[in-house]
Amino acid sequence: MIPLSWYLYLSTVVFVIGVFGFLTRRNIIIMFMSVELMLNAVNISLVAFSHYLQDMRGQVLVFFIITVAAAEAAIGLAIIIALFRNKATAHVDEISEMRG
Amino acid sequence: MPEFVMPDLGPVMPEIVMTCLALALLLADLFIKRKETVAFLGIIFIGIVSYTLVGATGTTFGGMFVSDGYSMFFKLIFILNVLLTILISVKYIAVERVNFGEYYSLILFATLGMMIMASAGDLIVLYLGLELMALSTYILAGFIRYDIKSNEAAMKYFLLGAFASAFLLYGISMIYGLTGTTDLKAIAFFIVNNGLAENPVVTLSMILFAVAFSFKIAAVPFHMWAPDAYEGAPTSVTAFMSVGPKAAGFAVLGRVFMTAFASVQIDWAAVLTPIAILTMGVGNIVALSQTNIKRMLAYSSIAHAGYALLGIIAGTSDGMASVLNYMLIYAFMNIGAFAVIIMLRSEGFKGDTLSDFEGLAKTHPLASALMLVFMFSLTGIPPTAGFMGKFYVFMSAINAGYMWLVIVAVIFSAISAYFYLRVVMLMYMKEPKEEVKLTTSPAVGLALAITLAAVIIIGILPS
Amino acid sequence: MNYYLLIPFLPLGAFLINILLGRDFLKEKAHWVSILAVAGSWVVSVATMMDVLAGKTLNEDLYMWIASGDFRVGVGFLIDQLTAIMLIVVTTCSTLIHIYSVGYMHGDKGYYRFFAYLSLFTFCMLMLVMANNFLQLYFGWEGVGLCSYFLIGYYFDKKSAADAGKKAFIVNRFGDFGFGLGIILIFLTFGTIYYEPVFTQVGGVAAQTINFLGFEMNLVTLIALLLFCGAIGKSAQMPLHVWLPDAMEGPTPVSALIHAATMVTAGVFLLARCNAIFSLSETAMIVTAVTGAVTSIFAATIALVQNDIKRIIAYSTLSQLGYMFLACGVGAFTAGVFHLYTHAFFKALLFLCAGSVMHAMAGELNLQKMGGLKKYMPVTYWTMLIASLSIAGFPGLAGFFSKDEILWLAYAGASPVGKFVWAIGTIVAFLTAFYSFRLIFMTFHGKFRGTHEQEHHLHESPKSMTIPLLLLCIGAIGSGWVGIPHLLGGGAHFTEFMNPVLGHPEVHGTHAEEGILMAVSVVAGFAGIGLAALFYIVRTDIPVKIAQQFRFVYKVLFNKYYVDELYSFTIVRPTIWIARNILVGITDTRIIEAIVNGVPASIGAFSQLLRRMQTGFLHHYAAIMATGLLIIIAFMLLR
Amino acid sequence: MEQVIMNNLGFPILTTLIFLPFAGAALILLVKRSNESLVKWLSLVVSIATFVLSIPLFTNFDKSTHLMQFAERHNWIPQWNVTYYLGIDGISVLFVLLSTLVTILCVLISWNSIKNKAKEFYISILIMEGAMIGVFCSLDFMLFYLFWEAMLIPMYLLIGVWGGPNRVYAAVKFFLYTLIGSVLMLVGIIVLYLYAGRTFDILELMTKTYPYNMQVWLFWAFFAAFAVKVPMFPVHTWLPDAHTEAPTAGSVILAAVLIKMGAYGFLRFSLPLLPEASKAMTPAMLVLSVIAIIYGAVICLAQTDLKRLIAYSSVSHMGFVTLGIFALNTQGMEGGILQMINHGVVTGALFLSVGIIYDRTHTRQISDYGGVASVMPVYATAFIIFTLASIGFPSTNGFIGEFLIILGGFAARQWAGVLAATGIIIGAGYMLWLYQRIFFMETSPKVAVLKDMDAREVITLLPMVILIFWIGIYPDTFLGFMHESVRHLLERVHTGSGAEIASFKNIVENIK
Amino acid sequence: MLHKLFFGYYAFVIILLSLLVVTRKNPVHSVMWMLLLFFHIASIYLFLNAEFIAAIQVIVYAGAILVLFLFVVLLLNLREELKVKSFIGSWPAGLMISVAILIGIMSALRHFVLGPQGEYSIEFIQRETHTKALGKVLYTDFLFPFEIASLVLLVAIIGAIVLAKRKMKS
Repeated sequence: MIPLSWYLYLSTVVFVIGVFGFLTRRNIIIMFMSVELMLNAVNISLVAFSHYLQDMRGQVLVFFIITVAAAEAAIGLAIIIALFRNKATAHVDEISEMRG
Repeated sequence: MPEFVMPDLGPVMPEIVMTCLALALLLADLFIKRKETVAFLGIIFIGIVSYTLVGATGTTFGGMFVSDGYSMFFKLIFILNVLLTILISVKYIAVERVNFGEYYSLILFATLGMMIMASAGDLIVLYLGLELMALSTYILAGFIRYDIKSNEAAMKYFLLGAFASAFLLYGISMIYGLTGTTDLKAIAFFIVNNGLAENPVVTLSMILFAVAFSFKIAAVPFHMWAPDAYEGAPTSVTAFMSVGPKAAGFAVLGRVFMTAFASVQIDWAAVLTPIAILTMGVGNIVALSQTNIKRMLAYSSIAHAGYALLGIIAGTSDGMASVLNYMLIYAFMNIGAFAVIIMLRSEGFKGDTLSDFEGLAKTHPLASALMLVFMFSLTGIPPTAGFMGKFYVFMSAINAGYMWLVIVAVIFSAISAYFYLRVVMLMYMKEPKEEVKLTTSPAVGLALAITLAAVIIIGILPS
Repeated sequence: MNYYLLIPFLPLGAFLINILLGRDFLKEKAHWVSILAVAGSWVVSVATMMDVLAGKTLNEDLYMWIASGDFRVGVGFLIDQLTAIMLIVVTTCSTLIHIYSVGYMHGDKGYYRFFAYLSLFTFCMLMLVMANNFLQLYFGWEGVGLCSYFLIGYYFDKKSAADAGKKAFIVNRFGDFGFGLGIILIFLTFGTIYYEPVFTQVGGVAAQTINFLGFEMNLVTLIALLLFCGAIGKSAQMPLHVWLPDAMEGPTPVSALIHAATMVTAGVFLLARCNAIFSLSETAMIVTAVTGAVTSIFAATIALVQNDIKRIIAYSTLSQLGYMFLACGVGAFTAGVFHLYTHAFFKALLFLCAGSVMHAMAGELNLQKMGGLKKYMPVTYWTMLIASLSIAGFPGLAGFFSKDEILWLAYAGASPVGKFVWAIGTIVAFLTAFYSFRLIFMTFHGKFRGTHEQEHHLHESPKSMTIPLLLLCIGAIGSGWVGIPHLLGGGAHFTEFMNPVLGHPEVHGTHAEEGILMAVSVVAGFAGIGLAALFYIVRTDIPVKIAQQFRFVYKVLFNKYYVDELYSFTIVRPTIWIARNILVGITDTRIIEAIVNGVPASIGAFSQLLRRMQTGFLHHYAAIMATGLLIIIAFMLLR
Repeated sequence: MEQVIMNNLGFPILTTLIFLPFAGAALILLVKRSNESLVKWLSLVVSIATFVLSIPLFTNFDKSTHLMQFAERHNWIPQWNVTYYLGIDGISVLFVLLSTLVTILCVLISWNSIKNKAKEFYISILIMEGAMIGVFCSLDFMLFYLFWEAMLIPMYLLIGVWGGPNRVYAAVKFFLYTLIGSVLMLVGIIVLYLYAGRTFDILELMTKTYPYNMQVWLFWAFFAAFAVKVPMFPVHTWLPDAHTEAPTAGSVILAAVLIKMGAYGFLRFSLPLLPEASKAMTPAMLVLSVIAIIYGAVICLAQTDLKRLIAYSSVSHMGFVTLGIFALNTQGMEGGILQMINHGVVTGALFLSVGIIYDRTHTRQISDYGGVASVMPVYATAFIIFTLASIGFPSTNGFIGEFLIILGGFAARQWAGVLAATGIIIGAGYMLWLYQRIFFMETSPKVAVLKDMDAREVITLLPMVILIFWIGIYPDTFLGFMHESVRHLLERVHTGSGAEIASFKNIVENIK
Repeated sequence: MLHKLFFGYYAFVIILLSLLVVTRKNPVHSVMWMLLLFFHIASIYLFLNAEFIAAIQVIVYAGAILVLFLFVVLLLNLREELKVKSFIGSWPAGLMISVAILIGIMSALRHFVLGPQGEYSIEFIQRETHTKALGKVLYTDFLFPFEIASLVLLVAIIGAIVLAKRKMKS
């Protein structure tokens, strides 16, 4: 039987990789994918918890997270498209009209 | 395993009604051509909702939904917020040429999300409510599709928001793993009974919650999205965002930290205190050097979040009450100020830079008089509501023994006087550059009347 | 007897009428109001004098002026021998000079204003002498000061006049600074500032000492010295004498009334009033005596070389006032007051004569431009001659008696410095005679040294001016006869009369000594006159020679020992310099304002800095968020 | 808690006094802005009516008691136990009267000089009046603070909108200076409120005793607010700017009433609430006062700007006031209070006069004047009277105040009295010099054309002249009001409240 | 033992893939790697006998979301995307921050203690299938959140339309 902590560490590592990606990439889409990565990390830990706790809530939450993730994806990509129409770039650095 | 029994829908009635009406509005939009009518319908619907609000108290869905005085008050704030926002939007979105019916239903959905947050008794519900609100607000922020600034605002808000909610989820999962539940009361109960208060994982998840909520209330250093989002978003939406999500954030912050994390109060006070100081400091100080009034008000709203945090930090019921009070007052004075700004926006004239206010008192004495009142209220000069709000918050904070924190706060609020007064100065003590014409409408007038009355009356008779 | 109230309030009424109606209605007739009023109060004063002679004195409050806690003082009047004498002096001089002014000020654009001020002055002076407490005295004190300010600066469009007036007021303020503190100290000591409780209790505290700003000193001495500050300010004694010569900028009647007869003698009056206090303090007495002596000789020496006719008389006033102080200093308060009384007449006379000379010379003041006026203006000449004789102590004239009494009492009195001051007094007597007659000879004898048109213009003054001269002349001759000493078979009535108020110093000396001293001073006087005659009639070249011989001394004397310059360099300029360069230049601008404006400025700069952190780059925002989270985690888990 | 004498007149006089001006302002709000004369007359009528209504305070005042009179009390914010609680005693009554009087004069003096935004101007003036009266009448700390801060708004506008060339800077400076001071006071108020068991009732607060070192820092918290208003020495620099740039009416209100509130605050709050601390801080206060006296006086010698000079002279005069107050004895305190009135009258009058000539010449530079006396004799007469009053010439009001203060100061600390007395010498110096430079010497061509004062201006100055001599010759009318209150206040200060030393920690405990 | 080996493999691959996802220059590649990643995660779920979750992981994530991504990525022409370098200038800073956070969380997790056991024992789930169990819960206890979720999706639809639709009336 695999100790729970392994799953925990795994999810943590993935989560942090997501953070890393978000912090260091300049392509909006990839930044957004990093966020998805973080969500997945959370999912891993949640499912693990619910398995070890023998409780369903975790998986329910995962279900909802996936739903929301889908929604977020839709909106996020819509925003990106709208942005792209006005300014043909997916580079965050070039999208800094407002500052100060 | 017990069979399913239909839960009591009484407490949740306002939300249900809100949902139905929002959908109805969505449909109505298809048939109604004049969007003003849609707005009007929306106002009526809100009236209905606020009617159902009365007496809809209790706990249902197995403790997932708690409708008590606390949530009730916040819902009141949200209702007012959305009402005033719709009022100031009617003309404005027409001017911005984004006069779509979806706008209103989205606002309603966002409000619905806030209402759910306010009375969430379970982390899952909390999360979903938060996302409902957030997603709607992202869309609203980017509502002016052809405007790059609007897109950018939406984009920044969206990405950072998703980032923040990821942290929230991580926190939720931690606390879930620890306690095996997501119900706030149960969590609190469990932590106390199993003496987990000292456990770093609790602290960790508490921190993650704090971060996520700080993002929603735009507290430093998680405020970075706010100025850009506020500047880029349509002004009416800015008004909406600067009050609604902030209040909702405070609602969940108070709810979670007062119930679930009540036992680690020392810890989260220690986390929030520096955040509060930074928030007040950065908000007020950076606002000094702004040239765009929307951006300036963004920073000011950051600062106000800082003041309100004092009430949370106090950690007493008195403190929470003061925060509610503050949020209500803030809603009035801030939306009032935005209403004036919106009037300046007209075809081919953005009217959102400070210099557009020069000599306004000569051309539009009434508007500038109103702005004067709101500015002094935001500064916190009696006899305006702003003073009463601050006063109550400070009082509860001192009462909880945070005197030094309050001294810091008052110093910052004195500094804040400078940039609020600068608006007044520009209006009254400068000569008008070019003729500014106001786009007024009965709706905006009504909004201004309400806010003004509220600011003055609360200022004189807070009870 | 309540009609005494008329004495001060008649002039006040005249003042109000003139100042309110004068400009538009009375115009040229303004003088009637004032003259009638002053004459009225003269009459009342004489009546009061009679009462006092009949032994009726009075001390009562009119109303409560200031009442704060246990500090209570009213506006009240004390009428005793001293007051009575002063009343006579003041009202008499005032009346005559009012009349004189009708002629002198004729056709001046501020005619009404002039008379209004004169009346106001009379009112204040009377309040001063009639006060029954120190604070009211202080009121009159400042009041006369104010009037002198107005009257000196009467020709206010002349800068020198305006300056002189201001100078007079401010220099007096220096004196009043001490005076005021003295009053306060009196209150704190005795719990009241009414004369007679104070004077009766003062004996009790004679031994007490007080720690004043760290100096342990005798209480009474301190009080006395503080009051003395006031006295020297008003009576222009060293070192606060500087304002009086400049005061001659005012119209001549003013000089006569205020700066010779009445106001300047207020200091002496104060000393006499407070004799009970002073005589208890050895130190204070010595200070007084020495100050008086020094001032008198100091002024006399300056007077020797001045050419401005009015200034000469002014300096002689200084030195005569010195005489009076000297007298008080040696305990001879009676003699002091006696001299005050006689001096009032002959000095007023001198000034008025000078005025009439100026009138004739069209405002010319320089002796060098005059000469041989005798034949043009006989009345002026004779009256002025008599006045000069009187001041020179010509036996039988008023000055003679008072001066001799002073010298005798100084010599024979108990004062440790008596002999010394007597010696100085005698020298001064000589000098006085000299410069007075230098004035006479250079003005009236010899041949005219002025321009031709001046010569044509020469004429005797109108009746309204000459009559007062003659009247005053009577005073200058006869006013001394009330105090003829026993030695000369007189009754020394004056001394007797004053005894209840001023007491009488014990003297130990024989009549023989008294006679000798008298002779000495008379000789000194005659020597002075003789020398003057020699220098300025017989051998007019000698003074020039001497002047060349002792060029340095001459310059020093001519420039009044450079006292003004000294003050302006040690007090006036440094103060203004500090104000300009230290206070405005540094503390206000460089320090306080620097902070006041600097803090916001730095906040603003900081604001710009923070503002630049809002780069607009998404990943910066994210990084800051993550860093924030990191810091919090570290902070929470590592503590 | 101490009992008070409820208002026994037929009508709530204090409330009327406070809200009549507000009502007037509201009324003016309705007038068309084109109809300027109506605005003017309306404000004049309202201000006169207020003054007339305030006369009963003068006539019906019971001088034989220290209790609060004409008191009114209503619940206001029950949950915080805030009450609408008004009342006046011997200390405050005179200021109420002064405020009502001064407002009339301000309206009169601005009659012709305010052209642009006249409507707003008179509204501000009236609101100002109401707030000022409110400050002096409040017996509830919250209410007091409300008026205290509310006053800033109209004043800020008065300076900033109708002021001189550098007005914006001056206005902002004034506002921030005072605001920073008063927010610190707010903290103090809250602490007091919580410590004393949740009451803002001043009279009730006075009956409590507070631990010593809590008193000390409360004292400094209040000091921050009051000293800035007074203004005391280190924080005085807003005054010259504000006075100089403000329009005549603004300067007059500032000088006559506004800066009295600082000293009034000391009397009403610092001393009775924090007796031990006040006693302990006396030396510091006296030193500051003496510095202010001499500093303010000397710096006047260097001024070339007419209004600036008078502004600095107020610094000096207010130094006398604080000196008298902190002498903590009868003469000093009564002198201090009287001197506040005097300064209000005299400096107010001086600013009025300056305004009169400024309207003619539009220059504030002293060097531009000279020889005015020969073209404007009446004006010169009025001005010399004010000058004399300001240098404390006996028989003017200035003398009474200053003499009592120096007496009190000397009794308290010799050096204080002596140094203060030097201030009088310098005072004579700069005022007479000023008078000479403006009114004497050759008439400059610029001045030669000036016309003397017209009836309106004479009427404006007349009340001040009368007051000056009234107070100077028969001050008992005014001192009479104070005796009882001052005696009681001093009792409170000296018998003190026997506070024990408590550590800051358990102050916080106590508050919790 | 076998379990551990399997887990080891999956863990390693997942980490590797996620690293690839965030480091690839070409978004298309990232998406591809992510697809693979999701499959692995799904199989981890299978490990934890949560078949339904695994299923939706594949269907929704891999099937819907990623396709959406891919679609967008291809929509935006990526020619010049590939010219500019993919990382922000200061990526080491980002790395350091993330590592620090990792350490922080790890150090906290060392004290992790598991909560109380619930009634959904493995046998129970075996007995009635996982899907049924989850479904029951979803439609009874979690009815309310479920409804909210539906709203979230609705909002998403509206938003997507409002923002992305090419032309709009008025």
